[in-house]
Amino acid sequence: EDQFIPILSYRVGPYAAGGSGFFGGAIDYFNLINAKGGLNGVKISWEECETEYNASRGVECYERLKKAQGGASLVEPLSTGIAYGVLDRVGEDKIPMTTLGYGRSDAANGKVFPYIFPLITSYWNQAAAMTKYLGDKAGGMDKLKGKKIVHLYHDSAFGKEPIPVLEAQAKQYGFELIKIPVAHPGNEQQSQWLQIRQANPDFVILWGWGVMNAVAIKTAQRNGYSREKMLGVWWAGSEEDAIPAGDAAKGYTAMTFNTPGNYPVLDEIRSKVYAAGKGNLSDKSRIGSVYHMRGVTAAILWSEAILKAQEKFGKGKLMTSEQIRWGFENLNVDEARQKALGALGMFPPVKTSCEDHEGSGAVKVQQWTGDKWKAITPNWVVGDKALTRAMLEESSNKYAAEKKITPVCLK
Amino acid sequence: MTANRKTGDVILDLQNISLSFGGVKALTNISFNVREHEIRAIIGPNGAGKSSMLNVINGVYRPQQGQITYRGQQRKDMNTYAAAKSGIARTFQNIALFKGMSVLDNIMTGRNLKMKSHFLLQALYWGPAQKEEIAHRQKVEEIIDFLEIQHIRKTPVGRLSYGLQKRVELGRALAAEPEILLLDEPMAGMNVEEKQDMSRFILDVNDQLGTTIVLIEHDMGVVMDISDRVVVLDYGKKIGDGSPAEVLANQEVINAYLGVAH
Amino acid sequence: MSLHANPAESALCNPAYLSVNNIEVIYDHVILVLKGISLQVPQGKIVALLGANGAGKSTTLKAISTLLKNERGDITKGDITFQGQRVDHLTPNELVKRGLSQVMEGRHCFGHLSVEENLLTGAYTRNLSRAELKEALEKVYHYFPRLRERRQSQAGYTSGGEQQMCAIGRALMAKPSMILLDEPSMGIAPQLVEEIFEIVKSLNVQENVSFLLAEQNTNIALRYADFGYILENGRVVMEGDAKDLSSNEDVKEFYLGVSGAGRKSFRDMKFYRRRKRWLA
Amino acid sequence: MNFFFEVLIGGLLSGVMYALVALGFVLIYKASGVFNFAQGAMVFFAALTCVGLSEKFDLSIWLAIPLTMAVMVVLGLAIEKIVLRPLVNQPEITLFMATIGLTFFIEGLAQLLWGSQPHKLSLPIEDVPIEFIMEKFNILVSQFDVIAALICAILVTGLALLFSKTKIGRALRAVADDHQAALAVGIPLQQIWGIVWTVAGFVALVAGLLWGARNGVQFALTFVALKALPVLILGGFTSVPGAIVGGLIIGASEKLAEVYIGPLVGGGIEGWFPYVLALLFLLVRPEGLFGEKIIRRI
Amino acid sequence: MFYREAGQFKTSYQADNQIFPLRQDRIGVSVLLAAAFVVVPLLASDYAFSAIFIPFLIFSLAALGLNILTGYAGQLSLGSAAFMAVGAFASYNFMLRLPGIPVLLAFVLGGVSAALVGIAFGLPSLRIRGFYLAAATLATQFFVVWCLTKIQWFTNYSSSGVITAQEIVILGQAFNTPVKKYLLTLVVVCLMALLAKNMVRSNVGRSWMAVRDMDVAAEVIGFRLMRTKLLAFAVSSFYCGIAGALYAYAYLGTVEPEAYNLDLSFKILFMIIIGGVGSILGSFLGSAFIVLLPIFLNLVAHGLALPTNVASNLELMVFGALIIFFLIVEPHGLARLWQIAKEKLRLWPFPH
Ligand SMILES: Nc1ncnc2c1ncn2[C@@H]1O[C@H](COP(=O)(O)OP(=O)(O)OP(=O)(O)O)[C@@H](O)[C@H]1O
Ligand SMILES: Nc1ncnc2c1ncn2[C@@H]1O[C@H](COP(=O)(O)OP(=O)(O)OP(=O)(O)O)[C@@H](O)[C@H]1O
Ligand SMILES: [Mg+2]
Ligand SMILES: [Mg+2]
Repeated sequence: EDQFIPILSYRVGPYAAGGSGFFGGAIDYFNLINAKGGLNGVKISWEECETEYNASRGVECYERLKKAQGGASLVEPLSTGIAYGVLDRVGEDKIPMTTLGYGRSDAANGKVFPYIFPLITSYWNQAAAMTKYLGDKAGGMDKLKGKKIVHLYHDSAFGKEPIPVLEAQAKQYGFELIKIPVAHPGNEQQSQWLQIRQANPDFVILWGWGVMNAVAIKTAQRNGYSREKMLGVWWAGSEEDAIPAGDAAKGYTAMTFNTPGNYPVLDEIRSKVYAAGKGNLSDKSRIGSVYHMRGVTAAILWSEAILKAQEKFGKGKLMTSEQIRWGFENLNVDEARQKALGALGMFPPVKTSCEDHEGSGAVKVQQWTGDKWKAITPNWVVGDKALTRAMLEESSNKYAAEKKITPVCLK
Repeated sequence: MTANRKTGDVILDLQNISLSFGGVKALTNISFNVREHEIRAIIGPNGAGKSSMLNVINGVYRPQQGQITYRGQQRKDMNTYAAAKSGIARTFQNIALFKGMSVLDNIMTGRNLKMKSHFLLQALYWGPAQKEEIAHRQKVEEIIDFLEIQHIRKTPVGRLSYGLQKRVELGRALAAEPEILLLDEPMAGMNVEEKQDMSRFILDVNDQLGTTIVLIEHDMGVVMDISDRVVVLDYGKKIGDGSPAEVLANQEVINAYLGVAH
Repeated sequence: MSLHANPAESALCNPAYLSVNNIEVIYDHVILVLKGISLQVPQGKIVALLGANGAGKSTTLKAISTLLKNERGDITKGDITFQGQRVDHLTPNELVKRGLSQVMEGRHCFGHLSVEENLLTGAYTRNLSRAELKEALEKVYHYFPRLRERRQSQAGYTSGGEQQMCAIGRALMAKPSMILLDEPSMGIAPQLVEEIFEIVKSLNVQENVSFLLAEQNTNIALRYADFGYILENGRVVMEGDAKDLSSNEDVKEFYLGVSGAGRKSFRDMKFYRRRKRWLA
Repeated sequence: MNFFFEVLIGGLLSGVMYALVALGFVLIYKASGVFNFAQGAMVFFAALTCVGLSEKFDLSIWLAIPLTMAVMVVLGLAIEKIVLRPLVNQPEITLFMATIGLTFFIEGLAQLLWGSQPHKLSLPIEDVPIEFIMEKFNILVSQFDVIAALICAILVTGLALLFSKTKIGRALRAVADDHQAALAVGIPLQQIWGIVWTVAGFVALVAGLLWGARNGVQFALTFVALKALPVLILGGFTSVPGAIVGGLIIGASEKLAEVYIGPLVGGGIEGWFPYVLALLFLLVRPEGLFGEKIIRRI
Repeated sequence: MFYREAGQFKTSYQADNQIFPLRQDRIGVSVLLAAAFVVVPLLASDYAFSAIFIPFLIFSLAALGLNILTGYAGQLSLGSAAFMAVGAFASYNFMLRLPGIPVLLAFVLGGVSAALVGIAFGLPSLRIRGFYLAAATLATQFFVVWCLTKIQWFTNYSSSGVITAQEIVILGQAFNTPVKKYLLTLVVVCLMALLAKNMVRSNVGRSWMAVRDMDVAAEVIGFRLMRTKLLAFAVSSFYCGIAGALYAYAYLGTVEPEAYNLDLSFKILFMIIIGGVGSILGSFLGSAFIVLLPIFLNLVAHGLALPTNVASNLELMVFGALIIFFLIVEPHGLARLWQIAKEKLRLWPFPH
């Protein structure tokens, strides 16, 4: 009789730090909700399954948990590979899947991907926001003309995803885009940074992942490149990315969709969850860390979707996954709602629709002070959404054609 | 000499073969020949170059100098595959069996050059492929019977004792039904009784199938009794060549090899 | 069948130095190979282990030197004592330290080491000074001059007989009080075979080294041995003084190749022999 | 031209770092014929233990290092006793597989003990360009790398001497050739393997500290093994000096290729280029530069 | 006493050459097949199909492929995932670019493409051996995945670099439910296992094993090394290629090149080593072991109610420890364990 949410987590392996923070945050928030009496009285239950960030283990976990305890309400694997592995399945099983800030950018088109929700920001919007920020920093988008920007990326589908956006913008604003790939895992980047040193770009976009980020920062230091001019994607903007780089990371900037800081909801987690001994993180000081906060954010959005569904289908009732899908498609977490949740400004306002499963596209830029992140853009940064929208339409329609899907909004 | 066995013409002729490894001269300017249907023994002290000689004959080693004439064809060296194809089979001093395979499979490999069906047919195990397999199996079983190793037919050879492995190796060479059989100490590690069987066996093959045999053996009794001609090597040089009796009487051979008179 | 009393008893003055008591060996948990073997080697004696291919000679030797474990063989019954102490649980290294060395069948030289290095590893358990080492080496080279010539070659590239000498020489370097020799004459030229057995004899006489040797060359083995055991199918089928054994009719016919009429030519064996088996 | 030299020097110095990891492999392979897949995990384990000890108990790094070494000794001995001893005389591939099992175990253990958070590791060596070279030649050479190269040189010399000059070295090589025969001549396999794994633990610690200082101490340290493999096959599995020469060649050519060939084919070729290079090289010398020739005789 | 061959005399070599010469085995296998084809589809849940049976079968096929190369032909390879990737991406492109092509033909063509790549990367094996070769095969692994990410044609210029497998339609039947996908996979795997068994018991198989056990001797006997090794690479890659295609089409649906990474290669290697190198049965046992063990451990850890990160790490440790344990108990893998068990049964109730 509880609202069941499967947790496909990963707590071992190279990405364990992120996984434990994110899923820890989500679980902390579940505990908080339950401590406060549930969602209109409906408690949340969950079960964890270790995926090791591995597609086939992830699929097994998904299959195992999708029918457990009355059926899964939603899933979120926090892994591109697993997300792809279950992409078709969630459609068949009619379970909504969120991919917070990653996955297929074109999945924001709900007509083609009714069950996929790349909430808050897709890679494309993030890339667009990056150029926007860099333009602002340069003193206006027109000032980007003639500038050199290096896109230093993880040489995989992930790292290449923003390239079309960056290229389009390079053309539009007249900056030079230099693309430098780093082979997985990226634990050695001397050659890339020598190239960068030679090119002497105005900015370096770091589209990195895992150990690649710390190494990039370190190698930038040894090559005398200013960390202030480096801008990381949100996978490169957590404590786990900055700390291992040590002092070299000071001044390094990265994107985020959470504003670093403390929020009432985090205090509540401390006082109601951790004080009761139910906290999920073994190290309490990680509360409010980037990944943790991202997990809390995810859980907030999930529960908001459930609440939204309850509004339509019956308050205090157990929602089916299809009803929750509707909830996701009609999310509206504005500032007022954030305030009520004790999370005002923690993440951008989210408003979704059938056409826009992303619901926001806004991000912030943060800077590493040496021991913590600090937001350096007072407002949410939004890039050229018209551009990304057009690309999104094209790409998702191609997918629909390939898969013989007629794009249509579900009710 | 048995009635139906006639020593024929020279089938294999080696001229001025020299082989060295770095500084080690394994063979120095050696010439000798093998006649069809004969049993030719090679003897000599340890490290004299006997095994190297066999390796030259079937192409494992390429001599730096010299010429090999095999069935009228002259060449500088042999090539292992070509040698096998033209009917040279052999056994090895340090057993070179396929350890992971059963005795039966090991001996079956000896017949590989006679198997013709395409591998796709083999994958289907159908029609000619199956017939071929069974026909060859029959042949191999005869050899197995002959060597008295029926009871270990399906045992992986890695689990066999040294002597049994030697026998299997002989079986594998025989399975090829070669024209020339090169045997490198086939009876090492056998007792007299087993050696007697083995000798009988070699003689039979030689007799009935007309197989030419080149034999390395340290048991002088065996060599003297069954070989037609003997070549003696010492330090890579040839020091004697002739009938067993001649060789036995050769003082140089006695000094280098036999030591106490036999 | 016993031609004589147990050798240990027959030579009361020589208490059993090595004694194998009714051992049973199983390979791979299922293959029963030794079915209760007992034998004794008195101190300072040479004991020969004879038998057809696959009878279990090598297995017996490996059981004694405890190398069996690594070939997935287990002693499931019986025990082995050396110098009066149980040794079946020891490691081979400890056994070598106590003075028991083995020369394995099939040579087993260290292919990538030079011949000399091979010999030097033999002295691993002894803490020798440089001079002593040299002396020990010299001794081996004296026995096997061929090895001196090939000392710098990688053992893997030497001839079969050279490897055999190398393996024997290596065991001698440990200066053992007892040596297990598995087919020492295999692949060795005739005059050298005599020499090897002379070496065995002289070590035996001068340094009181005991030997247990598995050998197919029954002739020479019985000439040099004091006692002999004949194995068949994992059982001892005959044992006794070497002299008695070599005069036994069956042994003569089946192991020494001499029947009533004296040695027969290998060529004259017109028929495959009826195998004598003591066990049905 | 300056840039070329910069890349070259950077590559050579990176190569030294690879060699450091490769060394651990060589050590164990040479001494026991075991291809120790767990070397990467050991590097991670050592570095994490060191950092974990120093953070948790607030120790100076100089105290944590010997403590970690003690842990590595225990680990090495335990591996010998529990994993290797029962697998004496087994085929190489089985031992290889066992070390993969070991990899999982060590990775799990490390994270169980110290958590999965990345840590920073500050050694008192700064990772900054050496100034006078910078000024004089305008070539960037990191001070850290130079010191790492020195350490590596010392290790290589020590190990090379150990193998070629001592009785133990000879015994190690004997063991690698033939376990059974080594036992038969009385080489105490247990002790030998204990020693070797301990030394490998030490090498792993050194590599872990240096790599950890560069990359942060995190799980990804296990991936440095992938950098070491091409070095290993190029230099030869059995050669200590081979590891360093291989490292230099791989490091330099990998960087040069990435910089000069990479842009032509879309870049990111560092992942496979060293392997292809090593492979091409092996076609000429199948046992690597200094590896012992594989004896194939019949 | 139940498992005896007594009284079962073979009167022809044909009978003796059967895949399962013993009657008990034949019955056992028939029962197993009947269960797989009839009982399982009737009883099992969707979870069982799509999370256990299908991946199990696909991994078995890949393991079979690797076993042909490594177990039978003795060429240690760490690049099986790359061949799987070639199979998957080639099948995808055949389907995409030759509209109307039967899907099974696309699979076969995918397999053939993998075989060609296999031959190309197998060439060095003529000179390189053992671990040198193993490390060198990593070149395949990295290079192939790199190519698939770099050359966008392979992924039909998809912005995210992933491909989505087309629907499987055979003779008008759409294979879109887990049961149907399972049955398709099962048929393919059974057929290919049979072919593999036939190969290894005839001359090709013997040539592989000969090369594995002692290549110099094999050459002297008349096997041609180059042909034999390359054939092994080709056949093995073909198997892996088909497995890769099934992995995309019958299992994941949407895949990125990264799905065929080094981890997958290693996983397949574990399967054959745990299952039994050089054994067809072993490929299946190993695959079952590697697929099921983590799930089992995960469930056990759950039962113990440990803190999740402790549980996850413990799982990993136990997994590693169990691999070592099984290797110690039986270095030749589960298949040998099974064989020994059978031999014991044969003797039962007598100890030897
Ligand atoms: N590792 C093993 N696994 C299984 N069976 C084995 C193994 N080693 C030996 N055997 C079997 O044990 C029996 C005895 O072998 P052993 O090597 O002791 O014989 P042997 O008397 O030394 O013979 P030979 O004179 O041929 O050397 C043989 O039947 C052999 O097949
Ligand atoms: N591949 C090789 N590399 C280097 N040296 C070799 C090689 N093969 C043989 N030799 C050397 O050549 C010489 C002759 O060796 P060969 O094996 O032919 O001797 P053999 O007459 O068969 O001796 P044995 O009776 O001991 O078997 C030996 O000194 C040996 O060390
Ligand atoms: Mg020889
Ligand atoms: Mg023996």
